Amino acid sequence: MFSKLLVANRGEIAVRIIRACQELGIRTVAVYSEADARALHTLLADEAHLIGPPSPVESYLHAERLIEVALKTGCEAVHPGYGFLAENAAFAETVRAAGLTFVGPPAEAIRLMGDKVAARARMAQADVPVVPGYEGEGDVDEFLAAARALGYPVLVKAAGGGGGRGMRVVAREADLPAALDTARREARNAFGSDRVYLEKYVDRPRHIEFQVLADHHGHVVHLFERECSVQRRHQKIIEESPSPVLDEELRRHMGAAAVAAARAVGYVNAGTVEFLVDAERRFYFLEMNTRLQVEHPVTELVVGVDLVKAQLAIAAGEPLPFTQAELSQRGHAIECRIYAEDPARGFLPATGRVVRAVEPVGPWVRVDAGITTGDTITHYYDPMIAKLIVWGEHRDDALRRMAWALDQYIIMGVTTNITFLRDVVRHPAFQRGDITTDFVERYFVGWRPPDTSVPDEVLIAAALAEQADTPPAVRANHGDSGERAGDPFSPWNVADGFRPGRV
Amino acid sequence: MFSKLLVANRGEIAVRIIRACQELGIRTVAVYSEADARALHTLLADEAHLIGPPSPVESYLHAERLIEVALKTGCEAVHPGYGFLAENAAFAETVRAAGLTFVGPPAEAIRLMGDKVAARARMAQADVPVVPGYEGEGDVDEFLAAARALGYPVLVKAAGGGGGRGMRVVAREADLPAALDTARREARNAFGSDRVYLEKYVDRPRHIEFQVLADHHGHVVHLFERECSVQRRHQKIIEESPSPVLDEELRRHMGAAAVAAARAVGYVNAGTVEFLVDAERRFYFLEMNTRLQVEHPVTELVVGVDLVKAQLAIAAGEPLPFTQAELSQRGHAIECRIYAEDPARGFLPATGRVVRAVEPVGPWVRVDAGITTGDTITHYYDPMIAKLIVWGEHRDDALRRMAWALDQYIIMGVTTNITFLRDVVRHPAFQRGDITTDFVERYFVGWRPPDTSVPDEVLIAAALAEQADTPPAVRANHGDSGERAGDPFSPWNVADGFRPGRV
Amino acid sequence: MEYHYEVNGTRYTVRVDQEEGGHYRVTVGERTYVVQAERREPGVFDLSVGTRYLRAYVVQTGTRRLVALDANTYVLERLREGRRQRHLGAPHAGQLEAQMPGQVIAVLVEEGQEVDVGQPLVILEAMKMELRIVAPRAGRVRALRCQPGDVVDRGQQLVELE
Amino acid sequence: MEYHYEVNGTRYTVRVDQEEGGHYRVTVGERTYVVQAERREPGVFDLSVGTRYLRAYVVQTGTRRLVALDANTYVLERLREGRRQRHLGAPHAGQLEAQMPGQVIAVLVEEGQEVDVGQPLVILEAMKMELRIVAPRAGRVRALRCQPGDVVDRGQQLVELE
Repeated sequence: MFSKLLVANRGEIAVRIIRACQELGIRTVAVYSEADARALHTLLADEAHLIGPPSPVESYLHAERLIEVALKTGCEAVHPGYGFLAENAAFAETVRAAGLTFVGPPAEAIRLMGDKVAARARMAQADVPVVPGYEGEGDVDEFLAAARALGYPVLVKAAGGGGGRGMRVVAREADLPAALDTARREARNAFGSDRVYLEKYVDRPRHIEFQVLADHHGHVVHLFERECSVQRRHQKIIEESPSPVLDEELRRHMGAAAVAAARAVGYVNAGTVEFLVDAERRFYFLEMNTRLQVEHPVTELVVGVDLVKAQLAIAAGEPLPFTQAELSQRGHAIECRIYAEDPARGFLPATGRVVRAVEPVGPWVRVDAGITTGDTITHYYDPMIAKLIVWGEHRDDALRRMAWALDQYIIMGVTTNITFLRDVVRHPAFQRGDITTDFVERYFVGWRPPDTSVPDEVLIAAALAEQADTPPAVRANHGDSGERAGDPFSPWNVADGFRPGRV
Repeated sequence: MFSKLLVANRGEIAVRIIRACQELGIRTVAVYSEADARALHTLLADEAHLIGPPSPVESYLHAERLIEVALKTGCEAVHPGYGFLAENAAFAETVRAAGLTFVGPPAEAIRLMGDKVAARARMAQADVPVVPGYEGEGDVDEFLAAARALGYPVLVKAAGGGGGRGMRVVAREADLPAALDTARREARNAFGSDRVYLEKYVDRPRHIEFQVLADHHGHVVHLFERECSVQRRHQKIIEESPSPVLDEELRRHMGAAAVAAARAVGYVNAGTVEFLVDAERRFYFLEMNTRLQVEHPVTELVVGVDLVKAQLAIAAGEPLPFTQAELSQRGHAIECRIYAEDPARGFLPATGRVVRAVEPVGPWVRVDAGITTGDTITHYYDPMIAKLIVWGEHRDDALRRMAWALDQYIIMGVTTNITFLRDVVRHPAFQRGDITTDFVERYFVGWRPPDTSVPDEVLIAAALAEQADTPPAVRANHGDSGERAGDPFSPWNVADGFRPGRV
Repeated sequence: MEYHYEVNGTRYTVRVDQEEGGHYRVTVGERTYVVQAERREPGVFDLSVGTRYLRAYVVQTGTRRLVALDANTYVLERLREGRRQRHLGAPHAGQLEAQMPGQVIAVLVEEGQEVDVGQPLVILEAMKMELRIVAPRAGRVRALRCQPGDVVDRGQQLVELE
Repeated sequence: MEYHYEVNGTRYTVRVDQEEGGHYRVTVGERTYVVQAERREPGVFDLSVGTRYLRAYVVQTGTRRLVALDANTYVLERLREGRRQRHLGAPHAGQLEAQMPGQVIAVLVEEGQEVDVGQPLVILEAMKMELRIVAPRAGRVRALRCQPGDVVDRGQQLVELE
């Protein structure tokens, strides 16, 4: 195993990786931008190095600087986390060229899966079902002919894309030429390539993905599925495992397809094969994420495997310690992403200082937090505060636990989606497991937080806080007994003994 | 399921029960003594009622008062937790006589298992192995003859006893008469009965117990073992599951014996059958605990069953939702009990106010705490602060995680056993799993906390804290720049923006 | 002592009297409560009101009071006795201000230019998010208050229309 | 400013100077550090000393300072400049004081009684724990300082021997 590792990321995933390293006795080097001095990951790591200004391009995306720090501090490996440089094939190559171990897949696999058209072709070769489509490089007429053959609606997608950018649904033939133009322009701006392709539009699909692990010795296994259909603006907000819709047979077929997909690109380390499942329970390869996913904890809790430790072991050359037959799902896990955002205003990101965070605590409740009391959320980075993950013996049990945990979660100082999530997990359609990717638009358009009148207890607490925080001398002038003037504790001490109404 | 339940306990187990009830939608009524006003369990419950002075006899052991509160508040059930009235057959009867459901076994099973001699006889009938012994009511000569037949050393034990009280090891025949006298006197004082019996002394045994669950429909299952050999003064401090010493065959035999023991007394609800395992891996019934155990979380994490919810479901008349064949162990769990005590002074209990508690947070780290920041530990009750439980893929993984978690745990204001536990979990014998009930006496006699010199950083933090907490006006007089005089935050605010050295 | 708060336009008066024995008599409007209180740590208050035991988190910044109770956070404005706090004006109407904090990545119009209703004026970006500021009505651009690269706050005016 | 602390009999002087740019120059004995500091919340300090980032918890009660760093807690005594703090005397020798807080459940001797070394004098109990206070030497009981039922603190003298 490595003795020292650079964590080329920030936030909760940097924290998660550092903790795994600490348990394994691997020393860690954190990097941070000027906006992240004193962020949690800098505190937990053995060393922390400033790499640049807040803008990601000048810090967390600055490959040369990261490698420079890794070499200077004597690291043997680099873990990219997710986002930033995690799916950047050139970064993986540069890391390896510098003599460091990249905790992730071969650059070739990243590159191939990053090209949606090439990936579709490779998957089709490997008998992994793909959505019917047209990847030709022909002119508009050929696209029109292909679309007619597929049947409308069709989807125009960018070959280099992801995350919904450069994607257009086209319902009528008349709209296709304009849609192709727009998508090409968006794709060129976003990804530097204007290559687009067509796919048959799958209406109201489920988004179900399979976690895979592959080692350097030719072993590939899947760790079952995650259901990620609850999304807003193409970003997942709730994930769970198992999926409420898979049966054993479909699960086996999709798992085998995921393993085949990984094998087809010579995959090594942890990755995720995403599928669409339509109303007739047909499944199609969507894309492969060649990194750890945000939602990896739901798999960890259901399958009982620490995916970050598995990544490190694989990168260190160890063989997988289990076979497919030894893996099984137990119980049910759900993750809610806690964002600083305003669900009543189109999920606009919110910024500000979290003046107090109180995370729920209890058996089978896990909080992977990047932001805690005193941290500031800036507009530079993703506004995720934490991931709240629960495990239960079965789905109902997990749902009840999630509802309980959300009811305990307090974030003061910034607007969050917690109130929204409370309503989502209690919604009858969600409770039934009747979730497709349009779930939020379908049931939560125009959502507003419940109009809470102010309970008297809130006013009482506010007033008593004024009372407690007024120095005795001042309070004496206002008729207060001034009894506490001799209090040996200074008022800002913890445990200051202020207990005027102690029974 | 019940709609309202009284939790007849305090501390972490009251908190644990209340949380399970909240998830199930059961309203809870907490009770508290004058020493526990504002304890965590009173805050979490829907209602809290004062039941008397701090002394347990006048509060948590005051059966009539508890039942009065339960009836007055409209409860349908009473959960006794562990300790206090949990193994009091008369209490179980009184609860039921009042028309309430007792979340626990029938009074008969409690009473029978509470009489060690009767329990031994019933177990022997049911072919559950017991330590060879003599339960006769004869005179000293008969005891001498029986001891000679068993072979020395022998153990003199109180029939009504438990927890090591009234217990004597006798190595030589000459010492037996005096030991019988002393044990009888102690037993009379402690348990109101001077009946004693003899057992063959098992040298350096392991203490291994099996969790059982039995419903009202005749189903009885076991949930595998817990290894509880690490003890000080007959009280467990570290528990784990699986046991490092059992193989599949021995596990199956002991599990079957545990189920037979439960069946033999008509057991219903959760209970624990304790065994001694000797150096030749023979096992003997020791006693049955007719309640939830302190160490139940290690079973929960390894078997994936919420034991408190299972207790509630059984008490409500539901059948067990699984068969023996559906239960299995996955991974490894370890629990450390965090006590307010001084391991360097004979584990004497410590008291005082916990001015700050910072619990470790991370995947597969669970803290069941009864005491948090601001709570006071009094001499009235058991000085347990919390239970720290971790799960890992295998024993080594769990050990590393426990070492990590103990290294994160901060309790300020009272002496705790945390430093001691750090040394225990890193001890080579513990790492090997070479643990018998004399482990602590064998390896940790004369243990002293490492003599830590004061790092400069500690002095720096102390000095900067003086700086931060000095009002600007005062600091200005001492040459401070006084820049912060316009700080809009009062000094005791969270998020007060004091960041003199912000990068 | 009496404290005055305003929440969503409603004004509340809370009267606190410390009684013999250390508890408080608190009057909110017409309702009077007997309250026991303990400060756990700064900003954390454990209260008992009847048989209910509550933990409230209170943060004070300037005249703002954030209070979290039962996992809901309430924002109160503390009013000084005798003088009303000034009301903050309603936010500027229209789409001419930043609806989220972020960076201006493009300004699509020039000062003096005539624009149609719905015409995009400015593109704003935060992490993975793009937002178009469009004209709420037809008119002429009086002034541009931002340029590409600017980091702007929520509510900041970006464009002035005549 | 200079601060003085005493830990286990050793005295430390810490000098803190705020520098341009907001950081601190802190001198401990002969060693000087450049330190950045931020108070997260009251009593919680995030420090950077070189490339190490630390979180320290500080509690101040009277002249006592509890500091937790890397999960070890240190107890410091703050000294006022120029005058030494009085030293607490060593605890009374022998077994004649309560070694734990608890309740006296039995007093086994009377005033004036002669006792042998090792003879039990008092039995003390806390939850599930019993402790015998035995005579550290032979002698006569001068005075009993407790009686059955008393709740006593650690360190409280229970018996006086001549």
